[in-house]
Amino acid sequence: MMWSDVFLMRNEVLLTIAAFLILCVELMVEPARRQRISTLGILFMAVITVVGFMPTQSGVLFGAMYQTNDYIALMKAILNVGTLVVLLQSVTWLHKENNQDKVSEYLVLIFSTLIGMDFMISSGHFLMFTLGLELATIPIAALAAFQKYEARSSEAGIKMLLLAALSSGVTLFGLSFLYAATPGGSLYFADVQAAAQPSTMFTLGFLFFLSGLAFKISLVPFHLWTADVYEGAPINISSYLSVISKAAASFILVIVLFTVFRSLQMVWTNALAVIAVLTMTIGNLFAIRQQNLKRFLAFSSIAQAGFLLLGAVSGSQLGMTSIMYFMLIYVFSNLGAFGVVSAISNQYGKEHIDDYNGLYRSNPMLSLTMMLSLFSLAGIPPAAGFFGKLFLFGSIAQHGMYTLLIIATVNATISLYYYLLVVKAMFIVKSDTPLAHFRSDNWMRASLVVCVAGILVIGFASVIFDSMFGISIGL
Amino acid sequence: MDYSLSVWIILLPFLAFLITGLAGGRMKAIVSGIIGTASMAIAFVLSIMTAWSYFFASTQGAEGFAAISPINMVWLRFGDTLHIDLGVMLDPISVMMLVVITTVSLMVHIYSIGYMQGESGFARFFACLSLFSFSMLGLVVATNLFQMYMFWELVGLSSYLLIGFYYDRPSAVAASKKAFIVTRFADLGFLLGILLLSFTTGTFDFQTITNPAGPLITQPSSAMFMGASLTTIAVTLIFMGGAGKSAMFPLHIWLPDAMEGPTPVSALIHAATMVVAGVYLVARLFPVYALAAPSALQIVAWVGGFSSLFAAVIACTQTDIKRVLAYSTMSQIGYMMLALGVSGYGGENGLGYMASMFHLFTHAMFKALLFLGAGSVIHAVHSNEMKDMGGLRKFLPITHLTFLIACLAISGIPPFAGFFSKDEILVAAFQHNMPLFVIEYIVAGLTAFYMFRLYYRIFWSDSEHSHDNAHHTPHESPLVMTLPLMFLAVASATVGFLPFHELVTSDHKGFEAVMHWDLASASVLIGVVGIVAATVMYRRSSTLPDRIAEGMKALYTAAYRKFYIDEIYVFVTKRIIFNGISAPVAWFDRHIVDGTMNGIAWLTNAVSYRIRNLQSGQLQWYAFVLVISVIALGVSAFCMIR
Amino acid sequence: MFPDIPLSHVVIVSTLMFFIGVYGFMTRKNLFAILMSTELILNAVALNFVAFNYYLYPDKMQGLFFALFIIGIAAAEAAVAIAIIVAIYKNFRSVNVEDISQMKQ
Amino acid sequence: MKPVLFYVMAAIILLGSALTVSSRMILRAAVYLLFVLVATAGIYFLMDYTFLAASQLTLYAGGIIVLIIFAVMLTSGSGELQPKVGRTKAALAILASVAGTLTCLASYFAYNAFLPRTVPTDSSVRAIGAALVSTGQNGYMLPFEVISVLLLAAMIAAIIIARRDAES
Amino acid sequence: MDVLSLFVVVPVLTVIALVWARDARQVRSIAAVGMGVQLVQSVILLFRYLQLHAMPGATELQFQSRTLWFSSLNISYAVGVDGVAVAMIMLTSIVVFAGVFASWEVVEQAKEFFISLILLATGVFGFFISQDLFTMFLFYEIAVIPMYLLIGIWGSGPKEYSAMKLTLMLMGGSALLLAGLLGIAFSAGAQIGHLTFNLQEIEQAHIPMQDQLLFFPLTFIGFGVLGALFPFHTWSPDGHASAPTAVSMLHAGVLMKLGGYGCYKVAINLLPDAARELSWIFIILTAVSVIYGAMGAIMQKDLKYINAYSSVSHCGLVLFGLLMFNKASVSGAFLQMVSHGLMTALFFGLIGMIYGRTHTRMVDKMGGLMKVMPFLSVAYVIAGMASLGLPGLSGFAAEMSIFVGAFQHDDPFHRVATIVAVSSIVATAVYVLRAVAQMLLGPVTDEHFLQLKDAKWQERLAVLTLLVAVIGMGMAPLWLSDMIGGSVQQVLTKLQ
Repeated sequence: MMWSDVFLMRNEVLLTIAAFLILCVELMVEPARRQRISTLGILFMAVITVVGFMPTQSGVLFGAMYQTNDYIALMKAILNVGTLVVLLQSVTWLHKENNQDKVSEYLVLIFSTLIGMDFMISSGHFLMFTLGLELATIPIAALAAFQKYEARSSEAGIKMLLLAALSSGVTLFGLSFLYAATPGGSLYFADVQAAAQPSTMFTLGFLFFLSGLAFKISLVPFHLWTADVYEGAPINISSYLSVISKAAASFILVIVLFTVFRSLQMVWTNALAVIAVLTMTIGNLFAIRQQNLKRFLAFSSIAQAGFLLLGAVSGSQLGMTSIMYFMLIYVFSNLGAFGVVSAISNQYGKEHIDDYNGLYRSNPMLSLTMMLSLFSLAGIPPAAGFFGKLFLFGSIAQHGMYTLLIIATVNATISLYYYLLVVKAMFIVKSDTPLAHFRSDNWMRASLVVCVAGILVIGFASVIFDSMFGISIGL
Repeated sequence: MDYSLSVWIILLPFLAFLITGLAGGRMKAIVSGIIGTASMAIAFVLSIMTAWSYFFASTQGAEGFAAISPINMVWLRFGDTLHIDLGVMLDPISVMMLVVITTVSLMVHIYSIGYMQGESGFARFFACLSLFSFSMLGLVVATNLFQMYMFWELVGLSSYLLIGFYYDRPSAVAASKKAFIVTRFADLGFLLGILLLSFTTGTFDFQTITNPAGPLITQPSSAMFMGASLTTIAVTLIFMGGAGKSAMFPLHIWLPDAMEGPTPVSALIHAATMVVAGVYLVARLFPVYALAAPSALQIVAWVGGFSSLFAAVIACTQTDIKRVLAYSTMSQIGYMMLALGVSGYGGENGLGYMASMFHLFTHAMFKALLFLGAGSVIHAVHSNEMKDMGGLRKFLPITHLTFLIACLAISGIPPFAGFFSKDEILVAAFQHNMPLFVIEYIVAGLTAFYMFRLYYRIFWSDSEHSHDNAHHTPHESPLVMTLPLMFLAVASATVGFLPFHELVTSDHKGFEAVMHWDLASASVLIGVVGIVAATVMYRRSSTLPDRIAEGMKALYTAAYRKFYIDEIYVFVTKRIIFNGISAPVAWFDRHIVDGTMNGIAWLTNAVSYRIRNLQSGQLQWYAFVLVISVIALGVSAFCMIR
Repeated sequence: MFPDIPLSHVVIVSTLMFFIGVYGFMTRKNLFAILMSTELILNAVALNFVAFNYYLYPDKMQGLFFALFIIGIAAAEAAVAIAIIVAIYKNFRSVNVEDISQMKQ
Repeated sequence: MKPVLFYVMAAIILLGSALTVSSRMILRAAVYLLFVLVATAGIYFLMDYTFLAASQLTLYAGGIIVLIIFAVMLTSGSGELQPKVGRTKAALAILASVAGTLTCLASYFAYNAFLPRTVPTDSSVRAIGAALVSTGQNGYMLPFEVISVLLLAAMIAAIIIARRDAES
Repeated sequence: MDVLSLFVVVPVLTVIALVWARDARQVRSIAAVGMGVQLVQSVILLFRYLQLHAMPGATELQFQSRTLWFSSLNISYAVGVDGVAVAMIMLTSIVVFAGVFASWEVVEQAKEFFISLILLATGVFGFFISQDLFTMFLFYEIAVIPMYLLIGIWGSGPKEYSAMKLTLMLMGGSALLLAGLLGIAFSAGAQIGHLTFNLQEIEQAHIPMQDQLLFFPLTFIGFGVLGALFPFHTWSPDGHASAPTAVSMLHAGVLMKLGGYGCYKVAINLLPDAARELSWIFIILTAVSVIYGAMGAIMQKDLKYINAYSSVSHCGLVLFGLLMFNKASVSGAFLQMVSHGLMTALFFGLIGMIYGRTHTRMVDKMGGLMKVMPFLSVAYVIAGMASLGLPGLSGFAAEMSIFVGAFQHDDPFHRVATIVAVSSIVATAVYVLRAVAQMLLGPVTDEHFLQLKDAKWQERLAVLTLLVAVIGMGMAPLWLSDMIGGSVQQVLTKLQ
């Protein structure tokens, strides 16, 4: 193995090293100073993020078990950025009394899930995909149950874990059928792609497999775990789940659809179109009624996934670009929103929408950040979400699926309604006892600044989109 | 000669309006009055000069008096030929109207300086008066239909503003509103008529439209609608506009109420000038009516005839002196309309046309005089009601005398002006339409009757308690008010001798008018009968009128109540339009249209609420949904592949 | 075994096992029982892989390796699941899945 | 002999599975599960996949089942009867399962493009071992590493959740 | 940087300056200066445009500039103005300028208020200068969304409900619109071989009829919602009733014009075949809406509702005029936009000022205000007269252009529809005069009113600005009409 090969796997390798280093450091420092490890973790993550953006080449390693190229590298870079932001936002929470002796475990689990996601995206074989998926799931379930003295946290953990197990069971069952129906008996992506035909067994296997990803992206009707888990899990885990985990799964979904299963386009275009409509609609309908902001953001992220799917449905280069672009924006927007919720929850333990009444008066910057993030999620300019959504819609328009396009745009309007509810609470509703002014710590502030900057810049800086377009593929 | 100065006839009042309107509040009240009057005086002089040079100083070509446009500029362009121009067109009727308007307006201005003295809105009054003069002058010199429509609207506005001059008086406010809306309704017809006419001719220009050799008249449009040609419909609709402005039945209801305005205003706008705009409009388009749409002209004739009778009957029963005059105005305008309606085009045939214009001219003089006289009376007794008057001849000698002259004029007693013009109308009617002649003949008698009823009730028929509520002994008005009375009295007495048949004719060419002595004497006779009847009944206060009224109770009550037309209007507007259309529309909008929109939101919420249990929190339910969905996906795959 | 027993018989067995597991997942109240159901499911999948490998593509061992790794995954999953269930037991004093539904709608 | 053995195993598997999901005694269910796993291992043996069978026995049967049994005993009175399943729930579950079974089998039977069996390759422990550390085509070194990370992560995860905190 | 971008840059700079403002005084001074500059530069633009346009061989579109933005999708920041856009920009800057002065007394969160207000204005200006579908939509959305906060925070009455309703209905419209716009871009792109969002390039493409028939309703309704197209107008009464003064002014005066402008610039201009084919549906709707709005206004008691319904009627007329595909009527529609923008802004401004004094907007609770506040009352009467189309004020030229133009159609259907629309002039007179009579005239009904003061200087300034514009346009409409008419000609030839 050459150094250049290692460089191709830099994300995974560095993350593994970081995880081990953290474990080692944990052993060496005395318990009182273990808090500091969070700084170390952030530092590692920052380095990895920077390295992740370094130019790279395409390559295939381990006899095609592992593959990478420009867009895969970019996807990983997006995941890195998101994770970095999540880590920044976690510091306050990690330093709380209950958690401070679990800092390194937290970091290691986060890193290992990120490794799993990276492998998942980079996989060249369904086995690698499966392992990546599991690695990206099982530790997160544990993270969801991180606050073990809280019933809700445990509940979130078990719901996630068991349903994930069921889902991966279904996925694997599908893969076994795929295996059977792939002449040649090879589950390397390239081999499957070469052998794929829309036969009954192959299609069934494919759809079972798809359901596993759908579960991970929380597409309706495989989304039911999402809200409960987000609500019960620690906020930063929810944000990690809603952004990074979802993004990773969406990326691999696009990759397999556009490469391995491209000959099944007829099947998945229709299936995904239906799922996209369901996801947007159901996500919106549930989000309307939510009072708990975490739960609210959960449904909102479900709906967002529905929009995301449009890019996949289109099957075009524009579609893939839009997915990456949208995800990049979504990382900042959703983490911006989650960051604010997290800051307030850390400070006051309040997550109800009514608690936000009159927030603008007492905490203007937080409110503005929240508003900007929500506008970005809703697709309102000048927030970047506008661009992201518009390009996604554009990919569908390019594909000529106008009915779907109209349903999607109408759903975008419905989503605006509930985003505005939060804005209303913060800016319009008067409250006698708004949450008092407070300063969140510098990590959190830094993360929010990053998010706001991202939201404001990504849309207008067309170079981002254009360069993504340059490396994307279509059917 | 160069007529470019004539533009100033129109512009001067406008300038006066701007000055008094914008700065009126900051100057001494009398100054604004003087500005208005001075500008009007100059305009008067200019129009007299214009008229002199147009009628008498210029040589008349073979085509008669040619129309002259010293200025005409495009104001708004719709297309190549369709454009609204603003300009001045001088032809016999417009020049005549210039004279009428500036004369009466000047008199009214002068009169108002006295009449309005001490009113808080003095400057405003003069501003509006100037605005009105401007608009009315602009209307008569219009070179095209649309210019006319524009100024038509503006006179409506000034009328609105002046009727509602005492804006803190609810009745005045209501009257002004009514006047505006009713005329607006009529203007709808006018506008539609213009649109229709412009559609068939492709132009608004009067000269093109009314050219007897032009395409509209020589090639009548073949397009028919409900059995009438488009041209007929168009000019009928235009007549609707004229009828509204000229208070023809059934659009007359605003006119009596309009008497809420200050009396000089009634004299100027609602007697002499604005209300004859409808007549002027028909006259303006007369070639079209006469040559291309004779059936429309029939309508004009009958509406005019009926209105004149209708109004005359009502006038006999009214007790508010201004209302009597208002109905009288309506009746007289009916005369003019009728005259137009029974007229033909060209030469002798156009006698009705000439008579109509002649009557317009004379009527302006004596009706303005009547109103100003009435104003003088009201000024003296502070009441409009006949019961508060009587025997005023002693106190108001000048007013009395001038009023008498006017009454004689309107009753068609020679040698006063009305005699000549009315006689021509009767002749025209007699020649062309016997039934209408009969009506008009009766109306002539009625006119004399109610005018002298009015005259006697004001100046004679002393009753001992008639001045009880007066604050002081009535006294004659100041010179500034009586001077116009005298001037107009002289005019009323003399203008009948003007050779109208040589000047203002349907084809702009003079013709030889013949005096029909038989008809003339008959008309004088009926006038005298009317006067005598009035003298018998009203010279002294007696119970005779009451007894007669008792005798024809139904008719009297109906006439007194103005034949319930107002009630019908109220019913139509309140019940049918407001409550029958508007309220349902408002309800529909709030509940159905908006309800649908809200309903969509409600539905979304309801669905959201209904499906909440999908998220039951039960892990195994989630698992079930997951599995079922996977299976459904699988099954659908089968369907897709097959 | 090949060719005495047709592949379909194995597939029937594994499919039945799989869906029995699914049934158990959906009906069992005890969290451990549910966990066991997932083990059934994963076991069925592994059997499937192995059977296909054996009957169709014995020239490569991909199915077999898949099964091998599935066993590993099952182990990892079970370990974490058991840890969480224990935590649940501490918090809820119950391992009945129907009690674990604080969060809903 | 082999066919009979297979059907016996199959019978054990199906019966054991059914009992696992229906037994009202949780520990018994665990034992039935053990039977199923062992029987599966038996089928692997029949296919001559001995390494796999061994792994199945040690990891699954030996590891996981024991773990479950311990945990069961740790948390609840292992002897208590599980409550009965609600009718609706059972009906729905049966519906889903039957439908699923039928769909899957239908798709399997509808597929008739299986190629003839290829020539078996070496499936000895040695060969498997070699493949597990091979980085080439059909080498499983990378997955092997990944699953080690997975297991490590799972371990850490299990520890942080299960361990007793210092202060509490 | 090109000249036109200044129209976006200046407001943005104003907003940035506002962020640093310290107190309400500074805030409004900055806003006033910013919008004053904007007004001045739009006047300059106007003259410069007329000058350039008068040159031989000049194109309708001036000050063009195009910068590639998203190169992969060929989206560019393209600007340029034709006569129509110049008129709209002029209108916008006048109304915004007046709006700033009308909201002089906003003290509560003044900074936020003006920032939102000017952001809104930025969107509007951007929209009018855009020559690219993408930026057009971008600015459109920017213009719409601050409305929510403006009504929600500074509004009155059921402001939260109204704000939400307005925002959602408008965004619902923009959802359809977005679908249509994307459809147009991609469908046209398929025709000309490369994707483009540039309006001029799309104009060259012949979008297949089948697609046009889908996109036309989408875009027309999408923009129409903002243009108060019946039956999608119901956000308007509630929204206007709840909105603060300046917001109503801007919204009715300018924002609603985006709807009409968009209908023309996108729906009709880019989809001429479908426009021809489907116009009859919308002609019916708009003709109905003209008379319906007027009828609805008659029974209203709340001044803002009266004006909102009147806006429905007038904006219906705008769309009606646009759909007549005739030079006079289309330029009349734009005149009507300008006219309605000015007078409705004037109306809402006055209503706000009156409400600020009497604390009621109910017509029947007021009376005799003419005596108490003559300036405001006279201005109100003038606005009312403009509304009912009195010659010499802005409404007349506009309405007459529409009517005359529409009536020149050979097709009787169009003429009948025109007659329906024309008949609204009576109903308009009724509701305007009813309100005037009730509220301003007659005796003073409430002695508390006698204490009220007439307009302050800033209010006078706001009102006078608009009055001058209304009267100026009413007196001399020709240059404006010609400027607009020249620009619409090009579009109309496609529709023949």
